[in-house]
Amino acid sequence: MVVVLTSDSRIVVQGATGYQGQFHIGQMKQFGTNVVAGVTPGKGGEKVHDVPVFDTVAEAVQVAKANTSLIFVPAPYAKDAVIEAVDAGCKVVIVITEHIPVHDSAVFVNYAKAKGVTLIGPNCPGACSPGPKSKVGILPGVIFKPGPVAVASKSGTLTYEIVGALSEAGIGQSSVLGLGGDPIPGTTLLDAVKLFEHDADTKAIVLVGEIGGGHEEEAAEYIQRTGLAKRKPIYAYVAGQTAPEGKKMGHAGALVEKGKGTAASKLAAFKAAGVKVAVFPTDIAQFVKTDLRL
Amino acid sequence: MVVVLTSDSRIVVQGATGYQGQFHIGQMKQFGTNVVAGVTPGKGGEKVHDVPVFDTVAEAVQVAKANTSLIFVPAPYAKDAVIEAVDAGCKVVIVITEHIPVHDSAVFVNYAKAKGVTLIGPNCPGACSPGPKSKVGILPGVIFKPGPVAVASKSGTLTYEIVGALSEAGIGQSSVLGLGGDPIPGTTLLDAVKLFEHDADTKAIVLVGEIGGGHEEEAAEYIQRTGLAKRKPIYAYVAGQTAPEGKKMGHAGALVEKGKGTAASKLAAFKAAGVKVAVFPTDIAQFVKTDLRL
Amino acid sequence: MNLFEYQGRELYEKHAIPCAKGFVVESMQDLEAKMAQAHYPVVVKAQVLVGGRGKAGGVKFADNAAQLREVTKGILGLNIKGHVTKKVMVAQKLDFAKEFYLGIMVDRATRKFLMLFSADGGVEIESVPEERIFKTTIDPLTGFQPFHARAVLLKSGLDADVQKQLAGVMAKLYTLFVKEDAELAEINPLAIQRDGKVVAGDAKVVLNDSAVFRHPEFKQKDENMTDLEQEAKERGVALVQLDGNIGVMANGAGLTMGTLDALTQFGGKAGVFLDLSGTDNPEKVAEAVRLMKKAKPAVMFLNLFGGITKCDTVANGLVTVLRKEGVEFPIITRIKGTNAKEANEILHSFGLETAPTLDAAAKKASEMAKNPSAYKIVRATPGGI
Amino acid sequence: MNLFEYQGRELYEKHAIPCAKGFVVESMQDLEAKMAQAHYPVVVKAQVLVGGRGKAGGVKFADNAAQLREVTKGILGLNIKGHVTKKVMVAQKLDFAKEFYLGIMVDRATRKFLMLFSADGGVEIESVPEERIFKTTIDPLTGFQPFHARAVLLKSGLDADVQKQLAGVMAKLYTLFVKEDAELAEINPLAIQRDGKVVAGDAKVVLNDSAVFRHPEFKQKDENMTDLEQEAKERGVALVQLDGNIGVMANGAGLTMGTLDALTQFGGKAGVFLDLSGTDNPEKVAEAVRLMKKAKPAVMFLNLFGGITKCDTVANGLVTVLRKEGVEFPIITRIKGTNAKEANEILHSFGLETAPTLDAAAKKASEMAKNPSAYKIVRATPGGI
Repeated sequence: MVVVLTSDSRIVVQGATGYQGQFHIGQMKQFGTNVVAGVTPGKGGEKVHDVPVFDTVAEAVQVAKANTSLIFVPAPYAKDAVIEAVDAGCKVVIVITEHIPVHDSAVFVNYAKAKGVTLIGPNCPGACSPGPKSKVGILPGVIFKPGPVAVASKSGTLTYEIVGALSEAGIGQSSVLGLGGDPIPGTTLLDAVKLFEHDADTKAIVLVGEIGGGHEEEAAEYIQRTGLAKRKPIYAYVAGQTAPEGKKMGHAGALVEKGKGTAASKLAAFKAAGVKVAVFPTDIAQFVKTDLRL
Repeated sequence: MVVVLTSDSRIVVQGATGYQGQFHIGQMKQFGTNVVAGVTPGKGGEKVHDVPVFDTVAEAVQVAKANTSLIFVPAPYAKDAVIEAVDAGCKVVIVITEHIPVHDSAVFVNYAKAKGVTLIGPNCPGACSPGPKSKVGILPGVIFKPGPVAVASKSGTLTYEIVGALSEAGIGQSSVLGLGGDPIPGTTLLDAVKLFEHDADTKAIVLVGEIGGGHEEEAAEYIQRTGLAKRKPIYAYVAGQTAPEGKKMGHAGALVEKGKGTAASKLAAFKAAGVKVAVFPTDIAQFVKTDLRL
Repeated sequence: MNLFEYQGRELYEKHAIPCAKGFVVESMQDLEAKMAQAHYPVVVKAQVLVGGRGKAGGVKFADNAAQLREVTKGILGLNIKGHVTKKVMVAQKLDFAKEFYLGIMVDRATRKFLMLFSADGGVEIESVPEERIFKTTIDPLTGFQPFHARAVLLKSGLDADVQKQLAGVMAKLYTLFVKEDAELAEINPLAIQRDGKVVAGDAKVVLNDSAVFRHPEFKQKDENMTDLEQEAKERGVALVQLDGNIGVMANGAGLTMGTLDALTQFGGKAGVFLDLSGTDNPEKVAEAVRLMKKAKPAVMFLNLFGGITKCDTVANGLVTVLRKEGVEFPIITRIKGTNAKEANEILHSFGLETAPTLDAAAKKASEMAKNPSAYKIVRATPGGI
Repeated sequence: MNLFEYQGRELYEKHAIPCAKGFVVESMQDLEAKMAQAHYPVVVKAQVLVGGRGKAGGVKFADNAAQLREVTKGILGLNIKGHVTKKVMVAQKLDFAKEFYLGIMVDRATRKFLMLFSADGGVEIESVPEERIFKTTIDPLTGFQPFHARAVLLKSGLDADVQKQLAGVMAKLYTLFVKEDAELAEINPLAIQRDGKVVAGDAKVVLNDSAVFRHPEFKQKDENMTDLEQEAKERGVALVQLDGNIGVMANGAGLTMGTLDALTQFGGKAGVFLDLSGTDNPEKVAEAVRLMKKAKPAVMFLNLFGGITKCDTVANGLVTVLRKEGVEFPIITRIKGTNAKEANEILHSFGLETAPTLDAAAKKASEMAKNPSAYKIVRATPGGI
């Protein structure tokens, strides 16, 4: 078992005929991802890398049996696209689009959640399950390798760094979830931890956090309360230890406000929960290698 | 097992200090229902029949551990009351109030459903599980008797008739759900059938429908597809066989529109599904007695 | 509650849905006063709440003031299937290049909202083949989204510009549907004019009765109700006049309908459906009897199931009002539930027919209706209580 | 994006939240022109996006025209914690009987909205004891409901009339919060005047940056950004100026922050955070280098992880812009990922420092920052490509 993306995942790409859509459909197919449909309103009947394009997600679900949507559409239309995917019956929706108005995210995140849909993002690189060769999003396929470590991360390139280092050290991944750094994410670190907790194929968990909000502390509190770190080793890296207060470090989520959301608070919470904390992101691979005796 | 109301149900009454609220808190307590709280804004601290009254449902949930709400508040405030109950964490919400604007029901029915809350009503008499002595609503307590027959009904007094006749004939009930006759109910006949299907204590099912909409046909289609009537005998009565087109028969739901929602269509669907259909509501008790050899 | 076309049109204008320019007149004097507003050619439409007004002569055209006077005079007061035309709408006659259908309604099946669009508008939607009607479900939690428009428009083969205009009308009609508490908002035809502009050619809006308190400006007589039905509604009693001669009074809509149905098993036919609903108030019983008297049935059939309200309380209430005010028809009763025995004794000793079961009572009522004068009728007792 | 008080006040008026009457002036001439609008006594407030303006002399009172001129003159141009006062708001001075706090914000913890109310307003909400602040969560799917007001008001002990007025303000502030795409809408103080009327005494609104395209009227310079940060933002680059001297350029916010953090392990301190983000566009690399030059760091540290974009493509892009335009500081690079080996060869042969690991690079960068002139600096090659 892997989480979110499995061998049954059938991908529809919303925004299929744009530059990003076309390029990443090619990349995903090359990785082995089962991309079954694209959607671009008004371009139904076209093909992208041999993938049929439909006018609506409902058709992609009915005709091509899609069950997982990947969203590339521009920010002003992202809310419409997510609701269309949820209403069409997609059970997983991954939103790459960045700069989505927070009131739009607030609506579609809560809607997806209420409807039992797993939403990843927005403003995220996507997800990957190397075992069933399912990579959905813009993550570079070359860095992955099947194996026992699950990774959930609020940061894109840091994920690549850490996953790349794991794979180089011969340590594969069960599931990698790029959660995105927006203030209102569809899947939080805690949501990811709960998914990984019950995944028999996951033997260790890596969490990558950054300044802003309290989702790291929330995950740590759960790990501490359930003693999960004693059952599955958990590792964490938190970026932004030197970030000043009141300055957004790159995206809307990474912001220390009046002493809240600091890296120090997050690291302390992880430590208290029995989570091993890394100083350099590149330390993680070595920690895992030693602990899992790989 | 009984459905919706169990021995764990802890009732909070919203609109506790009005005439109806006070009267029915007394009636429910007399029946044995575990009424743990009332709510009337601004009357926190008062008592009704020894039941503590709170200002908000959240307090009733926190302090009195309520998990099931009964709503008596007037129609203009019902939407507010239902959302308050759902957000406070009630897992069952029963709405007695009639004449609620359909756009309000559309919102709160979909909201409750999305949040995994079982909503009964609006415009309904309530529900009763005679076994665990839990009666929630305005149903007359004297008619019930514990036993193996589950009843779901769109009509209040018809329910009383049928349940009364069952009890008189010595046939008790597992669960009785008064679903109400509004166009957008929280629980449909199909929802009820699915609940009863998996209830080991339910040996037979009685469905009471009436003209308007297609919820009878929808339930019949499911029964036919799953062959449920072969596993648990099912009986149906449908009111309004002689109702003319275009006239609302008593409430907003009971309306035959341009040939749709007729009793004939509903009876035909039930018959096709192997459901035994009664000419007089009072026939049902005799049917069950004969079939279950009680 | 059905709104008149001119009322629907006012709502469309409020929500910026393009409509033909027009005005409403109630009389010929009124027409003279508003005459200057007419942009010829005009269409003159009877404002009645019944379909088929065109065939009945309720829709005419006029090219000038003389014609307008003539056709308006012909339509004002016109009886269309029992509906007398009290108002007439005069609107610019539009030059339609193409006519569509657009409707949004409460959908019981999904418990959400349904939007329907067809490129075959201008005719009754029921006559359009199913495969030519495009449907999409709108979740009340998210409301209308652009994809709902795409779902019904992308297969239409219409020009991109027309699709864009139609999508705009859909968003506005949805806003109207929600804000105005409509059960149905329908534009048929929704048309493209020769100049390429989209315009609403009709305006059908059904307001949700339960929400009229939020729209007091539409609190009006329902033209599809009889005067007695309207009177009952104002008194909070659900009463429907039917074409039989037995007056059925029962508590609860389902039981009342069930009583109607039972009669037909014995050749009886109900003339009144009267749902007593909650029976805990004796004055409500008296009110119901008074309404029943106005309907003049051959016989009255009271079918009561006493739950929390005790049957003997109701029986006493009935006896009191009968003694005081009397009726002109015989009464048959069937009482079940709490204290039914005591109630039956009260009614029986007062001289009313009582029956033990629903089928026995229905049979008896059907017989009585054939020859009501053969049965006892309780007249008022002067000065009695 | 933080709005000025006067802009927030305009939004409050748009959504019918009661405010004191007032106007804004930009100069003394402007004041003369608007003088007649003043209802004395007035309060004169510096419009700056920084807290503590009262203590800094940015809030004064005036009872007549002469005083108004005097205090306005004193406040216009006043430097408050580095913010120069360019506008001044003149508003009716209100007579507060009681001051409250009301705020609605996006809540990351619940992923919904949070409304906060306290009867202890007029002071920084952070200084109010936790148990005196009432909170309620609003689901974006249902929006504000009357029970949300009850949840925060019923324990306040306030008069029913005041509670009713406050509940009305809450509903309006929620509408503003949603319709105007606010991350935060805060009224502090929300006050009752001596006449019993509730009025907003201040107006703090933070618009969501990602939604400014829906509110173009608020597209304005963020006063909390340096000129260079603003320039970078306009070019779509996330750049933050910090108080160290190492210019960090990396791809992705997390990796860039991680690079900053790594420096501190070796005594280095970043002066620039520059997130290259997507690196597939060579012109974006050139743009980033140009912005970095304007920040004048002692040394630049390029930390790159190549995924789908190949590292050698980026390295070639960097070399091209350096050759053409040159820089005034030494550069240390650390490249990982796809084609990192080729990239390192290109950079090394061009004479740039390369390091194999993040910690080695961070260590080297920290050393270089102490004595940058000891390292090779790539100046522009005249006429070179």
